[in-house]
Amino acid sequence: MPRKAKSSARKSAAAPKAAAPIDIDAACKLAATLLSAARLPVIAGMGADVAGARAAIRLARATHGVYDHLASAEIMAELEPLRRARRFATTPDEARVRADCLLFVGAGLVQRWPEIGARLAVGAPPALQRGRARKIVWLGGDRADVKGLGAEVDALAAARRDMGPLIGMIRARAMGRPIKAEKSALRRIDSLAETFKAAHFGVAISSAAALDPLALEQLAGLVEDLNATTRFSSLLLGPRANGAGVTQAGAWVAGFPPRTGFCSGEAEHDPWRFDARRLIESGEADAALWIDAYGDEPPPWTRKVPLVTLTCGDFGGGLVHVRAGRPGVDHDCVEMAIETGVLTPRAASAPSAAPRVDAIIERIMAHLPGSCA
Amino acid sequence: MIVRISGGHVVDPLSGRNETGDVWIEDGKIVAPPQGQSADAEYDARNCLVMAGAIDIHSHIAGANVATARLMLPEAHAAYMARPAQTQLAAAGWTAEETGRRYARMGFTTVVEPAVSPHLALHAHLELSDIPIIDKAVLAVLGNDDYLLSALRKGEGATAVADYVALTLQATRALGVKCINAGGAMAFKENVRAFSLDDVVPQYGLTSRQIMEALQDAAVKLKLAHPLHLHMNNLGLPGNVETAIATIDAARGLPLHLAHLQFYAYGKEGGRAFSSAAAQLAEKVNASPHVTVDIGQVMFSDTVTISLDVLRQFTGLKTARPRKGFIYDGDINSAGVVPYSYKRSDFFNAVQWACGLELFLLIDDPWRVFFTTDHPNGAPFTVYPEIFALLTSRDRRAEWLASLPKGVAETTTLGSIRREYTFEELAIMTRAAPAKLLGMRDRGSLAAGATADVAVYGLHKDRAKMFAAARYLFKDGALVVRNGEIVHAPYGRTFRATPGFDRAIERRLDRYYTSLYGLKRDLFSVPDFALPRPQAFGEVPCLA
Amino acid sequence: MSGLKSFTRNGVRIDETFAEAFPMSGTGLLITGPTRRWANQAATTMTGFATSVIGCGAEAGIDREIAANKTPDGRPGVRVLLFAMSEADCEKQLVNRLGQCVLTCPGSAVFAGVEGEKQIKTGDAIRYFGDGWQISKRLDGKRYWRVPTMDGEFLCEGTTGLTSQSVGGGNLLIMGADFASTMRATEAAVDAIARVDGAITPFPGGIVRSGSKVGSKYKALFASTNDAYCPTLRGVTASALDPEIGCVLEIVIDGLTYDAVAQAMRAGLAAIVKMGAKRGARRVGAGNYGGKLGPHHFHLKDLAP
Amino acid sequence: MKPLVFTLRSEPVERLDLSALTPARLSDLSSAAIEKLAIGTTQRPLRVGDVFRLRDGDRSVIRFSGGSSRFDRIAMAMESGVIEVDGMVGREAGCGMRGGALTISGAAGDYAASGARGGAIEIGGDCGDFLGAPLVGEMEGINGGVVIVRGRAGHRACDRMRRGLVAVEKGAGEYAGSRMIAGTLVVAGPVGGFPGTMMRRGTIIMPALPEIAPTFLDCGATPLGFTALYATSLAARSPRAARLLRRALRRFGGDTATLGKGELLVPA
Repeated sequence: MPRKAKSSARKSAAAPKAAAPIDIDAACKLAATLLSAARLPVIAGMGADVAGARAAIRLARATHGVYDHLASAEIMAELEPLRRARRFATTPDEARVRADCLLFVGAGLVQRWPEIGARLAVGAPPALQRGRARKIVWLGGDRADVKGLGAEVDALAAARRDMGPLIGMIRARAMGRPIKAEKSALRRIDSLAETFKAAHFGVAISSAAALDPLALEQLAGLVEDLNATTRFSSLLLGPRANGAGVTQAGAWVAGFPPRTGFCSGEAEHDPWRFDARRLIESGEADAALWIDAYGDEPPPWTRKVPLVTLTCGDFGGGLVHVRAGRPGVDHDCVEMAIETGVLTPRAASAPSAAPRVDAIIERIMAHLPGSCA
Repeated sequence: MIVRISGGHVVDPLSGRNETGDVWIEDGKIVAPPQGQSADAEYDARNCLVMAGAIDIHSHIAGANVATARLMLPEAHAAYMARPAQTQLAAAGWTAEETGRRYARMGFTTVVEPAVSPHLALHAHLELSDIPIIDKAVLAVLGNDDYLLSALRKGEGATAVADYVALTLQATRALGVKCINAGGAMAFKENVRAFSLDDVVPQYGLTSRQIMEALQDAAVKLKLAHPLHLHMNNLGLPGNVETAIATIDAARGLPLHLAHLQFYAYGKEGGRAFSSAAAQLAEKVNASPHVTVDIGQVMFSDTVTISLDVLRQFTGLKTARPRKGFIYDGDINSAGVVPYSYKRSDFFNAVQWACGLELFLLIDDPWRVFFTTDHPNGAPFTVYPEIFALLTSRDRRAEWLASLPKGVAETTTLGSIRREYTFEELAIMTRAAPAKLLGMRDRGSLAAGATADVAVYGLHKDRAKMFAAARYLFKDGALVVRNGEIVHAPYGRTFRATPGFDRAIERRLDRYYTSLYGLKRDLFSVPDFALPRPQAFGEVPCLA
Repeated sequence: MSGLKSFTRNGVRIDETFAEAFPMSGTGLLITGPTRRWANQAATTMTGFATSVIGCGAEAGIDREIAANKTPDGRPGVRVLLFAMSEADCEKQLVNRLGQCVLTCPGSAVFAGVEGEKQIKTGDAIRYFGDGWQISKRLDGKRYWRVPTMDGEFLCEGTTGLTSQSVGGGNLLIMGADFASTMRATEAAVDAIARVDGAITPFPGGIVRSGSKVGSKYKALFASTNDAYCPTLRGVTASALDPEIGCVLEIVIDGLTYDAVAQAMRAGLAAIVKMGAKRGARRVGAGNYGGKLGPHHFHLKDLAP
Repeated sequence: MKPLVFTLRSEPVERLDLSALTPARLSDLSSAAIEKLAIGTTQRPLRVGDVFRLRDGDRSVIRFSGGSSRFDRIAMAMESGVIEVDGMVGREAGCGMRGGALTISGAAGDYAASGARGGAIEIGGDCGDFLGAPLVGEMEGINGGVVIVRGRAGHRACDRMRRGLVAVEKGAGEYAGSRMIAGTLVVAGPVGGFPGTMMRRGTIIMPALPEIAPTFLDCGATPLGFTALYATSLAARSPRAARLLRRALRRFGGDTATLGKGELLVPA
């Protein structure tokens, strides 16, 4: 799986200006001072393993602050069909061994998961579907991805903006409802709808990064509709920087996914109000801790705010930077692994002494006023 | 440190105590009254009921599906943006931390998460380790996995199956094995929409009965203290009492635990072809000493159903309240999460409510019937005190019955049942018997040597009030609740069973994972390094 | 010969008797159309076979026309009222007529026509004609149904009011020398009653010529011709008619309230009296059953001008 | 009757939750008690007295003199009475309102009228995204009442709308009426692309057809009697919207990706 997160192109006010080297304990102390003095501190980024996420959420609670993940927009989009409609989901294992129809939807899936073709054994028939061949369809993929998948693909190109309407058309035809289309286009859509309906166990593969929120919901609707007569499920590749793992940790630690605040002491979830970038741009938040142990992504805001950064790179900006170990590389960790789709233990591939996010946060918490540590 | 809980009404069926007296604690254990020594701390339990800490054998408190339920229903959380009004589900707290605290408040000290898919075991243990105060255990679910079904199809013997089960218990750190609609999830992957005891799983040629028998035999062979924990076929369907009765017969006299029996106590009588068959089912249970059951009581509340019975959950999407849901086709087992609202005004829900109470009251032996709502499937666990009140008061039941829709009273025998549970029966059902069922010999009792999990309730005419908030709760001898408030929140342990097995199964399974999934099997393990409190495991011994 | 006491107004003799009336359930609709003609057509068709509850299940008629600027959808409208002996009959007859006569009528739309203690289903019942394509709209507290039809859409409010305060069987017996003069007086009365809100005259043109008595020599019949008021039988039956009376016509009135019926009878009487005995009626009476059957008694002497 | 007036002292340093300042919730409070109400949303919340100068008056008419984009949840769950804001407001204005009237002279933020069930809301300026939409996890958006927006609405106006009448005078962003369940949205200005995406039922009326999905099908122009009812109802409140409703309209049925029983109406 890709360890290096895509770096945001956004120009950051907290731009690379290396922070002065500082002893880690002093850094933690300073962070504790900043966060505890703030009216509304933000724990942002949250690119961390499960232990780091647990610690970060507890820090947000201890400081009456907010926690948000750097890929929250995708997290919210993935959650939307679950929170508002119906969602069918399956695992990479099932897609590999059972799916006689793989429907890839959107661009950037291979970039997100370069091993996707091998992991899903796209070139082979599904092991648990005896005697059944595998049909592969790709809607709106990059040409290179489709070509490089290593299997015969029935591809239909479409711009990102047209993905929702395209899926909608297939959905309409699968359920026998009319659409407005030229004869040849109608034939194409009808044949796709028939392919999906004929599948014994189909899996739609996509991600919130590849589709707009309504298109993603449209896809969830298509999958649901297909289950009226056959079996179909879906596999979302999940947001970068362990977004799905952080979401799971949020569920049991706070009861909510990211974009949750503890202003009153109780957890409150509000995807709009607790959007870290908005909080800082609007001046509502007055201190921030930025965490990206999976990469070195800069914060997405442009406004200056008292900032402590905690990444696995040399990223500066802010008042203090602490270099954290990379989960699964520098230290053992638990994360939502893209290849299993579940919280997965990952032993360090190159163990080092670089501190873990949870250990750093524990040190910060030890310096919070009133802490008994 | 010696603690004396003095002057309470002590009810402890295992030691035969039902008297006013003292309970002594030293170093986390119950001890006999020490000679010539005085207590370092004394707690006044006059006008109080003193029992062992309560044990819940079946409550979905952790794991990926619980997380999905939490994520699906942000609007049901207590703190959700002050809107909508508080729901009953919100009362469950809905975080790992609140789960432990709210159980403790009610005097519970041990809770079993009964539905952990092997590949999701790490997730469950991560959550469990963040649940404070109470001790925990999980049951690993098998019976819808290609490896097992392929082995059975190939005709591999009981030893091979037992090895596989034992290895699964080890890998998942589970206390026992559970089977959920055996073969049903596999059949659903083949687009089968209804699946009963003798239906055949396509591609494997096995019936649900055969799969269930194989796992039951494995549990017996491994000498697991907890028998196979079975979620039967046809949950929730009218007329499914026949399935339940056939399944009890299918147990062949071997030990078997039937989960949330209430959901199988339905007949097809009456104008709506839905009636209570609880009396008939209770009679069958009474006549079948090899069988234990828990109830899965329904209470009128907004809740969410969490189940690995994906077939049933798929059907349930149609009646979801509100209309959302999640269907998961997993590697081993599947799952569904579907919100539901049991309404007093709904005929079917009212019959379900009555069925559960009938089973509680008509099954004679409190050692074989266990107290559950199948949290949160029948209702959130926070409604327990109200159910205790219903079991101990026929007047209260009559009041409820009178408020139900027309025709409900006629379809059940509930109105004619005079039985009222005594404190001793409650203590058996919620303490002594579950400890025995789970093989946890150190608890469920106030006898000397037992773990000092002690619940003290102020006596109150209103049993719901009485059981809602313990006056005192001691966990491992430490005071954790005082007057219904948490005063101390240590972390308990998670208990597991570790039967021996032939290690050859490990290599076989490694090869299976590599060839089928192209993955190393240890990606699905629960290594110590993954857990925040890796040392916090306890063991339940196998039967001699 | 009538043994009744009487008094005279403008030469018209008015019997000191009373019309005996019964409680009924009443409801109504406001029907609009693309033109007055088509609004009236729907209303006429719907109230066509609705003279007497005995044979028609309901008594119905047009209450009044409503100008386009006074209707909810800005089109010419007609208010119809419908009466029956029970709430259930009332609802059944209304929905049946709505479905057969108004839904079918090109360009029609339907709104609640009456405010009553109870609401009964109109659009809420007829909507299923839309076969799933019907569309519900709720505006300002009211529900409307849009049902696709071959001319566009049939717009129908979900419910209308029903009142059990209605009164049926108000009546006037207009007696004159011959058919022409009797009809002249009766028509004048019907026209006057038409201007009264909340009351209708359900018989053809508001007039009934076949007044009936209870019972018949034929077992199968419950009612038969009122021989006492048939001029051709004057000699051979116990007639209620004076020799000078050569024709009798009756106006039957149903109203949403007691007052509406009283108001209608008052207006009818006034018109007859105004015309005078020379051009119109010689005598006016009213039908009753001796006062034992109907709780409402409309005494002509209270209503006469 | 003098209204109860809250005069803004200066821009608050944090978002305010004004849901406590409704007629029903203030009816029994003294002005001193009102001044002590916590309305801030951080760990050291501002109180009414920190933010507003109070002029006591009849509690059934509440006026805010001066507004702010940090005024959240104004008139939330209000059942009766009047709230007037001379200025702009933040998020969730009139959310869950059941009755009464809310008038805002300036702009409103996102989620205005979210889940409102009754009453009248008028927004003098523009409003943000998700006008009338449900909050996260909730299943239904606006469920009754009448909302008039004099300016423009942002994206996804009337998302998941269930019932009610919303009229936006100057235009709306993309995906207006997304996932509509039913109800009526009238936009009297230009509308962004793909209105009615995944709508099941409901009506969106626009002055011109923007880009629409192929899952909407032209049903032609046929007189629709119900629009006259809406025109009459809106005549006084929004003559602009009423004028649009009085025009002959062409119907596009959809979204056939879902149930397909909704409609987009544009002048024929």
